[in-house]
Amino acid sequence: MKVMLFARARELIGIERLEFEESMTVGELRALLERRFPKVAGLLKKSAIAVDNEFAEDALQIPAGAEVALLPPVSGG
Amino acid sequence: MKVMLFARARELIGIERLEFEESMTVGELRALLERRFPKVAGLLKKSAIAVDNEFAEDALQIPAGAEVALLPPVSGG
Amino acid sequence: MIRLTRDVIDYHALTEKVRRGDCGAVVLFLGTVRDLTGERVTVALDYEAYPAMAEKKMAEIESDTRTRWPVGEIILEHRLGRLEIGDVSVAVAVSCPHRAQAFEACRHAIDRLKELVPIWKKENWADGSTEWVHPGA
Amino acid sequence: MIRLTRDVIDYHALTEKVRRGDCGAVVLFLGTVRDLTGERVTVALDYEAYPAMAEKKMAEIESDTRTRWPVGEIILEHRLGRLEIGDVSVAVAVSCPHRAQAFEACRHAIDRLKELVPIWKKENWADGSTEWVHPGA
Repeated sequence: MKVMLFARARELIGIERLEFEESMTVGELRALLERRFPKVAGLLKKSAIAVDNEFAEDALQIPAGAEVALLPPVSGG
Repeated sequence: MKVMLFARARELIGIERLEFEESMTVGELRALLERRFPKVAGLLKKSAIAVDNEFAEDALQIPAGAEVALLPPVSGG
Repeated sequence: MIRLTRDVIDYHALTEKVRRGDCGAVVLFLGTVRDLTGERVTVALDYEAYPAMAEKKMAEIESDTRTRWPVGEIILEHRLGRLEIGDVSVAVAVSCPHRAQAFEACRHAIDRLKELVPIWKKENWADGSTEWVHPGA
Repeated sequence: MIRLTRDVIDYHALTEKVRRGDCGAVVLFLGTVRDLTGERVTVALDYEAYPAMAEKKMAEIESDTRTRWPVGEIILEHRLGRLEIGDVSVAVAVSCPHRAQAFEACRHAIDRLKELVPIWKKENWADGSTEWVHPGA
């Protein structure tokens, strides 16, 4: 799977897109990102995760090849 | 005083402006109009009376020289 | 700002006039002539006003709306005379710092205009007959 | 109809597109860039989107709004990139038979857009610093 990063999360991590080989749930991905990037842990807790352009719950098993996105609280409009 | 007529009231009475010499209250004017023009009595009961561009209660004594208007229910917009 | 006019309402110009750097929200309402009222087919409307009082009441609505919400700019404009299907009969443009204010202020202004301003419309039905519209009468 | 664009939003064209003979009411909402946020002075905003999902969510909001109100036409358009003070960042234009419907439908659409659509803005403050806006974070 690939994970797209946006806005402050992208700036703090300094990367636009992450790639992971392992299979995992949305909740496991959250935990992995928090461990890997502790400085965004606070923002992560407030962020949504989208899988293939849909908001996803922590229990969802991420399909192989899915496009995942880390969505900090939105501020459009 | 002069009394301006509008919309259906003007069409039914067939006159744009009435003139009265006597001094009277708004309520007395209503009664006078109902007697004089029985075919608009129903519309009159639903209409407002304005004195010098302000909605007026029946108790108001109409000042000499006032501009009075008979306002059927409005439908602008 | 308020205005009665017999010309086409240039709502684009009105909207530009209310835009301000200190207001993040603009709401524009347009009333337009519908082709149907219930089952009956309209071909045109004639709008008539008691002009002096209509302008006074519109100015009071502007002032009342400014008292209730932090309005940057507000413009109410109503057209008079013969209007055809789709024509804009009334426009209310409002700017405020935030969107809830702009929606509420615009809604309030058009609701009060329809309730208080001495303007009347006459339906010109497709069968050739005409009828003044007097709600509740 | 929904659209993301990097160009100036032509809200006049959008409003013309939603006008219909069977709709007596049009409501247009414009979000514009404010010069102040609290006490801080903004000079520009940068808008970024997750485009595929933003378009999907905007299309869902259009469809949800059409389900709830008798919408004639509805257009949601959001601008991306660098915007300066007074620029229009978002426009929502709605036509309905009656005005209460048009106000409610337009308000619903912009409220949902601000809640659900993955778009973010970055403040460019007058002191040269920048800050992504993430409400509640």
